[in-house]
Amino acid sequence: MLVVAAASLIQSEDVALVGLGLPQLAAQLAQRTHAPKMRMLLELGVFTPRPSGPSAGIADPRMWAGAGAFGGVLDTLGAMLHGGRITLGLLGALQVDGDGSINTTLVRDEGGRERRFNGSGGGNDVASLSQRVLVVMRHDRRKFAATLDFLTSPGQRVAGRRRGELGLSGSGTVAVVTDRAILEISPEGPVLASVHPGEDLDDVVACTPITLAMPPGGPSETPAPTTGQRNILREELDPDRWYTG
Amino acid sequence: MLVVAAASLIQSEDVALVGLGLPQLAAQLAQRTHAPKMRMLLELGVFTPRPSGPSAGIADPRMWAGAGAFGGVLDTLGAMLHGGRITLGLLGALQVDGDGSINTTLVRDEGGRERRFNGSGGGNDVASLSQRVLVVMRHDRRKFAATLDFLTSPGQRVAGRRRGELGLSGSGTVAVVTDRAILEISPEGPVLASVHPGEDLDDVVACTPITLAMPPGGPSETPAPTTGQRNILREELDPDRWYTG
Amino acid sequence: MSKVVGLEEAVGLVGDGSQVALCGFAITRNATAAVAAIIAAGRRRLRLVQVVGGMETDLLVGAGCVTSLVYSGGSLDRFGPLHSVNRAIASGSIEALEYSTLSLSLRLFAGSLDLPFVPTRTLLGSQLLEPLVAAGGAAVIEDPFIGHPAVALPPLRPDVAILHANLCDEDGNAVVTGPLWSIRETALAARQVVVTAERVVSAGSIDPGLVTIPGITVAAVSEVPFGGRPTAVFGEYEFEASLFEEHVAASRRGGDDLAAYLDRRIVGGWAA
Amino acid sequence: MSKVVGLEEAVGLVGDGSQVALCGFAITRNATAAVAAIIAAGRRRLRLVQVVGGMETDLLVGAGCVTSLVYSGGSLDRFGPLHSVNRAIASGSIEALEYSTLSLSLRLFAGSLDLPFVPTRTLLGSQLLEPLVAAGGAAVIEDPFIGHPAVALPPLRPDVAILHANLCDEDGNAVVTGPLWSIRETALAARQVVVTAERVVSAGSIDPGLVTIPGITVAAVSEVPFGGRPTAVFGEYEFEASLFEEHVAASRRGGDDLAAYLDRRIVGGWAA
Repeated sequence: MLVVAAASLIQSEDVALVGLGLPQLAAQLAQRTHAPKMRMLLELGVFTPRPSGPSAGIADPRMWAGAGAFGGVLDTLGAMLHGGRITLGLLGALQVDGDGSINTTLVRDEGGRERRFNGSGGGNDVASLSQRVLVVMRHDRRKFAATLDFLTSPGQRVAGRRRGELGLSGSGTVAVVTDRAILEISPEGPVLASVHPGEDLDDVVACTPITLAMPPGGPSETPAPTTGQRNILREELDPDRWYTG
Repeated sequence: MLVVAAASLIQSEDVALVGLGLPQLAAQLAQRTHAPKMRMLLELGVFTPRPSGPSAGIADPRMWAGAGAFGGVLDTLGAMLHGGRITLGLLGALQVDGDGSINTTLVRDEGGRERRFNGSGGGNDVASLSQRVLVVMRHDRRKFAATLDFLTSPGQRVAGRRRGELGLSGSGTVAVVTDRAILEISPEGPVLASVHPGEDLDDVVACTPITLAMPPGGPSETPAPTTGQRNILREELDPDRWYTG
Repeated sequence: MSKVVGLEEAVGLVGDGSQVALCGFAITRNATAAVAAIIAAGRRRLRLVQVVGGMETDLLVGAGCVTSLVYSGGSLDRFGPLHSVNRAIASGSIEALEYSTLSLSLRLFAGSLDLPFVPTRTLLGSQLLEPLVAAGGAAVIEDPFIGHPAVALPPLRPDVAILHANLCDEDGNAVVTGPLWSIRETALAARQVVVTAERVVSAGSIDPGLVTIPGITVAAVSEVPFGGRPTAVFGEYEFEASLFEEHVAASRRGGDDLAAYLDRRIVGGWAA
Repeated sequence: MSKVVGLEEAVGLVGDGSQVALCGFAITRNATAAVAAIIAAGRRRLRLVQVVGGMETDLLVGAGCVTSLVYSGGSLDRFGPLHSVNRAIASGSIEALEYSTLSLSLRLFAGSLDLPFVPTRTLLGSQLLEPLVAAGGAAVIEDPFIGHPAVALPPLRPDVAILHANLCDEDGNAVVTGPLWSIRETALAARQVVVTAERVVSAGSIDPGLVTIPGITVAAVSEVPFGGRPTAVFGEYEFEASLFEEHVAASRRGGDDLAAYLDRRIVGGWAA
């Protein structure tokens, strides 16, 4: 459901820089369904791959299948992203705040001890320079924070300052897609745009500990995955349920 | 003689960035005789070619024969030259001054009218950033000037300021080699180090209208070309006398 | 999806007044067929950008299509200088902004990534620098880390780059063999890229490791065998000395001789 | 003239305290054989530089060879994080300076050309920036042309880069197939480059158009078939999941389990 909901926000015209994990699956699914012309890039230097099966991550050569060209980071994160040619960044997150800023570096327990994760990689670059960004992550109350344990990648605002004032380009995070709901990040803050079929609205809100606005008329229900989408995910893209377990 | 004299100043340990025309021949001759390990680079992205015959210039693919690698300007003039790895620059000149600064852009006639030539190309870069530079050109009194018509490429000083003060690296031009003599450029100015066999010292001085110091004991005679050197030049590198006419 | 069009349509991306980046170098890999099509289309007021000028530059300037040129000089190697370019600059009929090869390549590199600028140590002490600073094409700054002087070069993003490749697929993935001088920086800096290629093949049939310019940056592809003649195209054909001699003679004389040469070659081309 | 030496001699260019740049990326193209040889040689106080860390990083840190790490993060893709690295940073036993992938690649690009610095718009607004500024690894400046804020990144020039290539000739001309992430910037920034390669061939037998790293920048070459196992080397072999699972389990547990794993694999290697 998470992957299907994220894929639905990807457009056929997008030039998408795709991060590790769930974002890969969402991009692959969109490419295989409603957005066949969507062009995918991987930061390590892969242009327009069309992978047909599962992979262990962006550094797994199976993810590079069907690529039109290989290059380097100065081409993908440089000429394409810093050069203003990436319409969509697809990123995972450890934690996200109401501005759509992302933490992928570390979390602190109540005693203040750090537990470290993957760091930025190209995530900070993608968040800083894409025209728009989708965050794709599991819904867990610990993953929503009014103040991030570490602000790896800026969203629409940082400490109240808009990204344009900071010198950044593009819109920043426009939506956070989880396995329970879609949160749109508006200039005024996060809006609970839709909840997924079978989810209880109040419970979703209770599990989203950031200040959340409601759209006029309340959140809609996210369209359910089609059988075709399910089959592609289960049979081709993630048969061993590495990501969609 | 010009090419042989210039070649004699190239060392087997040199990593040389080689300009259009006579510099190419000098580098090829040195590589074929006393400096077999000398590594040549061409600005357009050619690493360590070993051309065996004549060519129409650095953009003639025959000059790229035997290359170890191809790349671009950011590799040759960038990583190698700006990166501090070029020990020797070999350049031609329209005009040279007593500091070894070079004009390859334009000359003005007595009426002040401009006649334009090839411009800098990579010449300014090579002169600005090589550990040392040899200028290779025909001996003509109009080619020596106290003040250049245009200072394309800096030598050891510009308007009295040393190149280190200007922010440049390396020594700048250490010698000007012509078809009549070798001028060394010392920190104090140009020194007539040697005149070629058969040349009249006074006439050479008269045809070199810049303030010229003499070495202790006077200029030596440049060693004459060997038969082997002549044969390589005449039969292999420049059989049609494009350059050594 | 295919970007393959005829040559006339491809060069249609160049309009009057466009800033056009050329990718040839002296006597090698000039997009002469594309340039002839631009001249034939009657384009005017072009603003050229080219790291090292060659035959394509001399043709466009000689045909009167050009108002300005940003370059680092150029020549036709032993065949001679760019007479039409040199005469136009000396007479003031075009404006020239002159860099060194590295500094202009760095401006294009900055353009390709849209970096705020790129600092370098080259150009310091040269008479090239002052007119560049006056025109806003360079600034002398201090390194914020160690305080040394440096030349800041602003990004350059031409409207259209024209490249003659060996091989290209329908999606624009283009293969250039041999040395690359500033081809990648120039193409990636441009907002649109037009590729002419000796051979155009279907999407997916080129090894992605051999691709020089990713198709995602390419707007139009046209198959033009011998599209680089009479210049040398590495892996395809050598330069043709007699055609360079013809060009240089006409370009040196200018006037009616140049006009007659252009009339003959712009229509007839240089292919055998 | 040949630069070909045994692996032990090649990694002899890495001394105690050297700043060593690694070229692997997560689970792909790690120079595991070279890294094992560095560990076996007992090197200490290494200062690592790597754009995206992977197995080679986790091995060197886990073996206690490292005092500092300049990187932009890293992982073993779905197999898990770099446990030894993360634990060492959290406990303070190594110092880490963290960039983003692009910003660190630009520092290495600046190093490869010895540019005074390179300015960028990335990193602005991130908590990554402040510690970088404090450490002299970045500075916030104003663009001299339009006055916008920019992050200036100083050049980084490691002592030695270690790269596992598919193919290399005796002169060091090295071929890397597939995507190149920051391999070229890293190798060209380093003062010396050590290449391990699946196959070493005689000088002159590689098409110069296929060469990724020019031999002129390479100090030593060593033929090490399967020198990247268990990571994936594009064009050669896939990654081996069970060996990653073994690594991650040992690295997560640390202590005696990690020591036993290192004892076993540093001597025995990962090849089949």
